[in-house]
Amino acid sequence: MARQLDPNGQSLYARFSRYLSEGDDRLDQDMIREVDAPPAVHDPEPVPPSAPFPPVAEGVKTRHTRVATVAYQLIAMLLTAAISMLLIWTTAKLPSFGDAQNPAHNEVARRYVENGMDETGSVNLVTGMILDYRAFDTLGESNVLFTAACVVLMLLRSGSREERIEIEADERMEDRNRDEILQTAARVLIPMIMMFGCYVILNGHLSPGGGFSGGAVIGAAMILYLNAFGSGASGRFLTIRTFRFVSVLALSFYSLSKAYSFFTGANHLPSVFTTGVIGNLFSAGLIPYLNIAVGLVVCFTMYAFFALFRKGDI
Amino acid sequence: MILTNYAEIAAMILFGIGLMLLLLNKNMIKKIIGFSMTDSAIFLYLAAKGYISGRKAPIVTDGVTSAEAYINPIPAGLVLTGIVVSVASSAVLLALTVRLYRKYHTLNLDEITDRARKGEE
Amino acid sequence: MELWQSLPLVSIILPLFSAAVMIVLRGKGARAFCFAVLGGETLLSGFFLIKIRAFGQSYTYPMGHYPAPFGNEIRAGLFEAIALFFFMLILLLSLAGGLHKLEEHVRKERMPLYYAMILLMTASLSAQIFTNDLFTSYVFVEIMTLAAAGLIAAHGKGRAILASARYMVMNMVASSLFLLGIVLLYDLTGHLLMSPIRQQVAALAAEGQYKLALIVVVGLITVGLSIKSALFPFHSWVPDAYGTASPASAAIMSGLVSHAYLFLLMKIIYRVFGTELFAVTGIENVLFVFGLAGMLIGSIVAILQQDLKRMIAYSSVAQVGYIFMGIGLGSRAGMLAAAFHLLAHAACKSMLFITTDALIRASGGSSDLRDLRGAGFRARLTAAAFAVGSISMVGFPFLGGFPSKVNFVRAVIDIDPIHRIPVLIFLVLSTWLNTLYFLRAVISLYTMGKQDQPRREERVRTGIAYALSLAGFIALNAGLGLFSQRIINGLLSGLSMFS
Amino acid sequence: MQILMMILLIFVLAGAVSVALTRNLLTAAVVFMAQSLALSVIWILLESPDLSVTEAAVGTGIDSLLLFVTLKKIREVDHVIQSEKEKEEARHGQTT
Repeated sequence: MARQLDPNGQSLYARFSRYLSEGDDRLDQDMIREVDAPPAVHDPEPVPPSAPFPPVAEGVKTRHTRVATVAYQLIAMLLTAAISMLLIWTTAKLPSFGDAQNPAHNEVARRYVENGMDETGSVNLVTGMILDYRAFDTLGESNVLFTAACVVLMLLRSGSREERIEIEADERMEDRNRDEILQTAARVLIPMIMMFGCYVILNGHLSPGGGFSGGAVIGAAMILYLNAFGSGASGRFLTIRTFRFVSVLALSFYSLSKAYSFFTGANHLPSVFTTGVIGNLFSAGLIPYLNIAVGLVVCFTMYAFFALFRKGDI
Repeated sequence: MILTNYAEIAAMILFGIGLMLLLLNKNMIKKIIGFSMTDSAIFLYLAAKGYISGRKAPIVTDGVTSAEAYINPIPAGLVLTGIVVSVASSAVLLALTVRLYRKYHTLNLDEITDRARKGEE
Repeated sequence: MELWQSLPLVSIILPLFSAAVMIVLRGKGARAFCFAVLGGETLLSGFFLIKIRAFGQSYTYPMGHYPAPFGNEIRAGLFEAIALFFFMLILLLSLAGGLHKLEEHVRKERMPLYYAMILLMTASLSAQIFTNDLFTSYVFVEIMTLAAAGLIAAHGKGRAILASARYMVMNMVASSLFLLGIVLLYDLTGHLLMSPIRQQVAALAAEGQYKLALIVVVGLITVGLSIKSALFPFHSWVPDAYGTASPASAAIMSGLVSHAYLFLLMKIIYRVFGTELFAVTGIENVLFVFGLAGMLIGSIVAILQQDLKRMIAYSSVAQVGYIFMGIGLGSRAGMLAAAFHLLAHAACKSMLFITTDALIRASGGSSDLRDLRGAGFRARLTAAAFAVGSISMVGFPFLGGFPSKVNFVRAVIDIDPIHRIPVLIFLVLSTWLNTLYFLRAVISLYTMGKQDQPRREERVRTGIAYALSLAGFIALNAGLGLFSQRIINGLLSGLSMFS
Repeated sequence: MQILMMILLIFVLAGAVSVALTRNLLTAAVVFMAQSLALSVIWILLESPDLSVTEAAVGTGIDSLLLFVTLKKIREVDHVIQSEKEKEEARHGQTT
């Protein structure tokens, strides 16, 4: 620790350690106020929070910007009105709702329905289509989620050690005033939600649902756990390390297995994964494993979003 | 045509409202809700196009695999992918809003631009 | 299906896999791994270019066990191979060049995330170049938009976050319009793959059904992609995004992101609508007019700029106007001129953004054009690179810009005067305006005011990677200029097998 | 089926208009959540259960949750600015 611990120092770290030792109540007020607005330390030129910007008086805006904003709004309003009128007019003339002769229900859809179950092995034709016929989109899909996780991690994860310590302090504050109702409800609900989520993921190819919805359900359960029992409890397992480990594992498995199935498909080689007995749990070739991989990516990313927004660190 | 396509027309009205919210409103949170609404409108339109009246959901029940029994599965697949794309983009937009608010203490995008320009000089 | 033919698949899956692995690495290992993957990808695309040139025609590579209309597929031809090779080269050079400033702006533990976003952008770039399916292109367009927003916001400064937010808002509107266009097209034709859609659209246009819907679809997709590639009326996010991002991000954004969307638009026009439908719907003339307007107004506003980075940003709006004008001509020669200018502009613009790093340091940290005086002596190689970039953009022979201007003129010679006269006038006007603001900057680089004499000897320290990347950029621009005829022949044969 | 569909669509459109008109962000977020729920029921009517599970879990669950967390974060920074102002007035009050 380069910084020696000056006991009566004003730095937050010192005051936090003093708080731990003496539990001085007046300090609590100070802690909450300061911690709540973490100064944007990691910005190269931090704007001191104690000097908030004076609100820009209406008069200060030059005539030029005021005219520009009014013009912009007028054009934007006209543009959106024109676009939506045009779209409503075209939709009215498009093939009508729900009749079987629409051009969209052509031989491609017929093939997906008729021999979807035999070729992909999945009873739920939508999952079969997503993870086998048009698997390239879904590969792109989980990488959209991964990109969003990277961007949010880069934006919201507090950088320096002091900040993390401040946020730990903030968490300790909130841990103390956990309310009983949420905790008891969570103790009953979370196992149910987790079970339902696992069911939806594992039975993705047999009943409605699949990797995305099941992952989101489990993500919601993890968020409820974080809310109910605070980050101390959820920090034991759900940390940045597990997030990294799980998303690396799931995403690399996903892209490698899909690369394998694309390569074998293109060169007409027989792929190792056969459809197996239709209806079993692990029957539709790669689909259940892909569902699990996508489920893991989705649930940890959704939890990471919430944790990063709430306390700046997973 | 108007009477049969009521779901699609409602989707397009929702698209118009969402686009207007996204472009006209200056508050960042309103823009994000507007953006999510535009995406939901497009997915409502797409799923409505996949629907065939009198047919069931595309899950093979008791071995019936004739095409006349199920609706078109492709739009359902596309919308499934689309919903997660729209959540990912809203998460990034919300993260940017939090960072902007922490620095400029306002949600109004024009005010932020003024403060950024004033802060720079 | 020979082994080399699955190189496009590798060029998509490799960056995706290594981006996933990247967030576990840390510090030096992350950087080495990122450059290894990018270098390997560039070599692969170079090798693929040689192979496809010998192969002579484009082929489709089914992604999965099911043939064309049922499964997904990617399609590779000579034009795609040339574009991928150039974009990978530019990406590698700009990342190497901007690395020094990057480590200053981005905190150490966030660098692996930055590299992950660069790799995801590479994957979405190669996917957009090779994909033969509309919805896949939408998904990878989304990846590129989110990664680009991350690159802008990586700077961490307040203004960069604001620029990223404005960029995201504009691009979300564009993505919704693009997605709506795809959905309407799916509703009309029932297919998502480009070639089956083409037959259905041709049949519909022949029967004269859904005429209004087809125009709306073409309009939506074109407007969506032109907002994303910063065409003139929708370019409000460009100066903020390129101006405040760190040089490496600005170079990659201006050199690759807007050009990948342009490439996708060209592919959709060729493969989905077909040039005749594109002409019939009249959207072509709209692009032509906006292109011309962009050329002129982009250059005029660039002259008024005081800030070096914003000047280059507005000049990239003007050059994108050139490309859209080329597309708007509608003829094969017009598309060829647009394709060549796409490559020339990408190479030159990334170099200019990378040079801003040392030039700003040489002029005492201020990016104001007036303080640039005498920086040419303090940062020799950077100023030389800036000079090469500027005169290439202006159209000096032996460099990238000159053959592309010749292409535009050649494209316009044999077509009807309604298009020919405005193009020639605007070409002359825009080139004249380009010389105004570019040569003004170059001249001020090398003039020494009296008060700057003492600072003559101070040299600005630039790393080896920076010098190497600038040398590579200069070689690339010179190569574009000298071997332009071979590249043009390659592009011509590429375009012929493109549709 | 048609009537229920029309009612839900009208509810979604009414929600959209109310989000556009309301000034309070919290009601906008809550109405957005309700819209997602109505949309998830619409997917069932359109015979695509996959979408309704996903929309319920992702649209109502995660999307609105992120909105609420962002609003909470913004309330906290607001609360800091109020306490700043009070301290300044207090100090100003003492000095005069």
